[in-house]
Amino acid sequence: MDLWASTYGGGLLAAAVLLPFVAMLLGLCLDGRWLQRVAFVTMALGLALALGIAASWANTSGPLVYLLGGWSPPLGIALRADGPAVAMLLAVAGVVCAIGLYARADFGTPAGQKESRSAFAYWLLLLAVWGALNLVFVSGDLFTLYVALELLTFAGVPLVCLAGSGETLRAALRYMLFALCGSVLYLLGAVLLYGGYGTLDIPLLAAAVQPEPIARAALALMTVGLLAKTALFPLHIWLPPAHGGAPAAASAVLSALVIKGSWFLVLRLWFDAMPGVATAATAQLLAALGAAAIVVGSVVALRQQRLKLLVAYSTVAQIGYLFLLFPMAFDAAGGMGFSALAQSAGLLQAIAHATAKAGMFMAAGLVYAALGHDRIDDLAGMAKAMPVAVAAFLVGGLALMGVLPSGAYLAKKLLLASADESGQWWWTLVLQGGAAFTAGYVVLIAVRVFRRPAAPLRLQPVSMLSQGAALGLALASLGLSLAAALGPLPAELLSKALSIEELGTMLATFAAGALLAAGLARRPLFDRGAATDAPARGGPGVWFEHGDRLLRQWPAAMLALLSVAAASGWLLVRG
Amino acid sequence: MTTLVGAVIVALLLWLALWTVVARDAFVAVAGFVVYGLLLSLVWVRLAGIDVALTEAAIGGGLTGALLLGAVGRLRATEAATAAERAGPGLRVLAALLALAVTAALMLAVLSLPDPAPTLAPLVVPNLPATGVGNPITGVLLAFRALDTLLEAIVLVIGLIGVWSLAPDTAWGGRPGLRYRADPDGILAYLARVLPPIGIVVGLYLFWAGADHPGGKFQSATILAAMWMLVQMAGLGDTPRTDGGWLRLGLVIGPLVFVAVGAFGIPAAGAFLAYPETWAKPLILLIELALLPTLVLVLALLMNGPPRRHGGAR
Amino acid sequence: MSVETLYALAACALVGIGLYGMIVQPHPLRKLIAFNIMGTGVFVLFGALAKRGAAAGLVADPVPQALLITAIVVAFAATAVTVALLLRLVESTDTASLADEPPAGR
Amino acid sequence: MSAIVDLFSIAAIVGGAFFYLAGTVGLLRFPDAYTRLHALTKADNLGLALVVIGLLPQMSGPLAAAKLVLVWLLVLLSSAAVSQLIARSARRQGEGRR
Repeated sequence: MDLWASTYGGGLLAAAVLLPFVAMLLGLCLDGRWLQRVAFVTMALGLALALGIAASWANTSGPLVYLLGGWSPPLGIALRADGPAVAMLLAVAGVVCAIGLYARADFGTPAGQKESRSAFAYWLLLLAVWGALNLVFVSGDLFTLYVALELLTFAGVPLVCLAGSGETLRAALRYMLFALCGSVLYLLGAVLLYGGYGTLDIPLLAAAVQPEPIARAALALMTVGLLAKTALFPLHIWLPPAHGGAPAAASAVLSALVIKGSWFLVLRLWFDAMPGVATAATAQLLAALGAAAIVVGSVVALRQQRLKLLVAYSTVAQIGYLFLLFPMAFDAAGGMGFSALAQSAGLLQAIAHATAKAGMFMAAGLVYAALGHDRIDDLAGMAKAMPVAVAAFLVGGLALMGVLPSGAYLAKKLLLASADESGQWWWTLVLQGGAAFTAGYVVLIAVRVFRRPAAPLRLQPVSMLSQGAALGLALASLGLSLAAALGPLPAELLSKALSIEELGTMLATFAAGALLAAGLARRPLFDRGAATDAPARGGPGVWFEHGDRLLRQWPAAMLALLSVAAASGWLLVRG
Repeated sequence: MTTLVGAVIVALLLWLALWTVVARDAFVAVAGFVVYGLLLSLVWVRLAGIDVALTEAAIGGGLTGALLLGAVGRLRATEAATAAERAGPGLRVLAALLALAVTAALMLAVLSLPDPAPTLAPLVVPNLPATGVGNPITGVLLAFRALDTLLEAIVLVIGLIGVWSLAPDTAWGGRPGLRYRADPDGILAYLARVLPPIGIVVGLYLFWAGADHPGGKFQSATILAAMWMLVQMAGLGDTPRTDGGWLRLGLVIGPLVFVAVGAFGIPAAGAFLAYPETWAKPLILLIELALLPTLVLVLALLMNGPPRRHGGAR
Repeated sequence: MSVETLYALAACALVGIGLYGMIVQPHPLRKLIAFNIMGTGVFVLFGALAKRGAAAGLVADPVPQALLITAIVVAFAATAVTVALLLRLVESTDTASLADEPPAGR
Repeated sequence: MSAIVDLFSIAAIVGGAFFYLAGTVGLLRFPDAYTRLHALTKADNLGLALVVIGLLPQMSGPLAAAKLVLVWLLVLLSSAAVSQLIARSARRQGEGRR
């Protein structure tokens, strides 16, 4: 088969990339209400396109390819969609639609009103994020991917400060500057690759790269640049204030979708563009940072006073999980024996997180809208008052923990199997222990919302559609493994799901989570009095808080960035 | 001789960059950066990149420099507070060491580049006639890698949406920037009357030349945008209302025409963004012509900043 | 040493200088300038590689030069958005400091 | 013939470079904005004129030469306007009234 011919259905890829952008451009010249209509029509069309792409992909052996202008690489640009790209296209289309339904209540333009600033910016930027993500998934050219990354950043940053308060502006500025630094490093790597191999096309590069200085430098620089944009610990300087401060409908976009773009590119680089250059030792470094992210992110999440910040720190921790797949791709001999398995696990985890985290941010936003605050200590009675939103939050949390039959459960199973086969027992510990850290903040919130309130709650009404969208996403995450098991993944992974052993693991996870929450949270888990102004407890939790604050200082984060670059470069050389 | 000239330019460039980065005063740093941008254009000429030199001088040096100069004046009051956060000597040494390590590693990688260098020039040359344009860079930008150029126009529009989204709610739909009131008999107003006609001719010439010679829509758009801003600064014209229908249309006409021409390629030439052989040059010119107003508007409005005030030229 | 190699090595140094500025300069505007210097370092490196790729009767490889024009425009958009953000931040808080917000206990 | 033209070009450009140098020394050494402007505008305009005159016979045709002259006129126009603006802003800020 000719590697460089457009396949049947390849044109859908170009359509999937351009549709949101064209809608954005049309929306820019339309009145506020029409802008929203354009956005919703685009969502329906985009979802249909994603399904069409999935169907074409299922009927084709190998990836979908489309040559733009008929020019084949290395001169032209090819769009390509393999399994991971199709999965992400579908997941993003689904999540964008749900977020759109949710956001109608916050950013809708009532009849007869003029266009408002926040609605204008929100819908246009949502469409821009979508187009940029689709481009990230299907572009086969490293420079086009650079442009896609910048599109993603320029669309993501203003979403952070839609509310316009000083704090969110500062968060947005930090995000912008740090992300720009990351993009320059990425571009630098791409430039080096062009200088070494004369092409930026991913399959052509894969055929040409050798483990030599130029490719190693490029891989180290690009990986670190992307880590900065993904906010992997200790490069999470910008994430908590940005995701915690944005309006919930924007946080959901940022946390569920935007960071997945740069993460997906790391996957592309490691497994598609330069598989011969990546080494097991560097993968260990990435996963070690991931493990640190899980621990620090989860503990600091327990220390938060506001629900949205807790969810933001939960994202810091969950990004860690997304990097545990890298060592699992390597077999005991150091080759990439399990790359398909590890990638499947990573994608499942990413999609599970995208759906669950969007649902959780939406739920937190609904709680804020109803109560007028989101102080964790004052959530008593919410389970009864807002059952749907609270259920969305807790179901999302359970899905992240990897409770059956969530996507995270299946991802964990796949990674555990790979860790066993390659003899990396230490990652088994991290995988099993990590769930307990997630359980910690889920248990904490569960305890808070089920308490009896001191005084009857007075709530503002919130949109039922928004609550439904949040719960729908959380349930999608919880049921993801069923969908995946119907698809390409081995079904026997789910066969032992209901054994005593599995149930025991789950109970142990909950128990460990409860212990962590009891030991590390700001306040005792079951404090009776509602004396919320009592000083917070000290102990080890405070050390984590201090450490986190220290690492999120600008110079520290930049030094960490360069250190990670230097360390990964060194590990790539040493092999 | 060429190496000697190169060495002198490089030494100056590095010295200026270092000076710009370590300068105590922000205004000095911005001034240094503007000079650095000019010197950089010289580097591009020496690297045989006349098109890049023009773009760098116009956008990298000119517009970016003007943007920074405009900002630094309004940030005077904030400098003292942040100066207190200046990194201590230990941190500076650590930062310098890490930056040096990265530089050294990069240099090693660069020195290991293959010789002869890989190049796509031999692929561009035989395929260029099919695009109908004579300037190989225009060929790459509008035929072989047309997607990048389309996306780049979209990047600019998204950047503008981002800038506009920073407006205060009360000023939404209003005019960006300050209303300049200059002496109508002053030298600025004189300049703003004399220069724009020449600037428009030069801009359009650069645009026209771009198909076959160095130049093109970006360089041209920058000059035209600069003329517009000159008129604004001289108080001869106000910035436009950001909710104007014609303005919004102008912002999107370029990329939309680009997509439409690309879609026309599907039935006419078998692929999105493909041009039928005989029509290639007129279609490329159509795209460039449609992009021109979009680029002029977006570049000028990006310089103007978010909407700040209602009310017009009174 | 060829002129291209000279410029390529200088470009590496520009990246290092820009990185240093990004770390040590506290004012966001100074970081932005440092980012631009870093960016131009990458551009000069690409330009030097393009010159190295002169072939087929062209004085330089046109593909990197075309990509450079795109990259310069993208960098300008980044600068414009960042300047607008910074000015808005100063307008609403009277400070340009990026330092962490007061510890989570508002 | 061409040697004479080349010699003329070299002489004119060297002369132009000298005036540039003088202007730059003035910019660096003179005490206030007005004297600096004085050095810069006068010396640099003359320097540029000499460089352009030196380059004119080297151009490929009358069109290219006309472009060069246009460049020269544009620089003259903008430098005259800008130096006037600088001088005015210096006076507004009260410089030189010590």
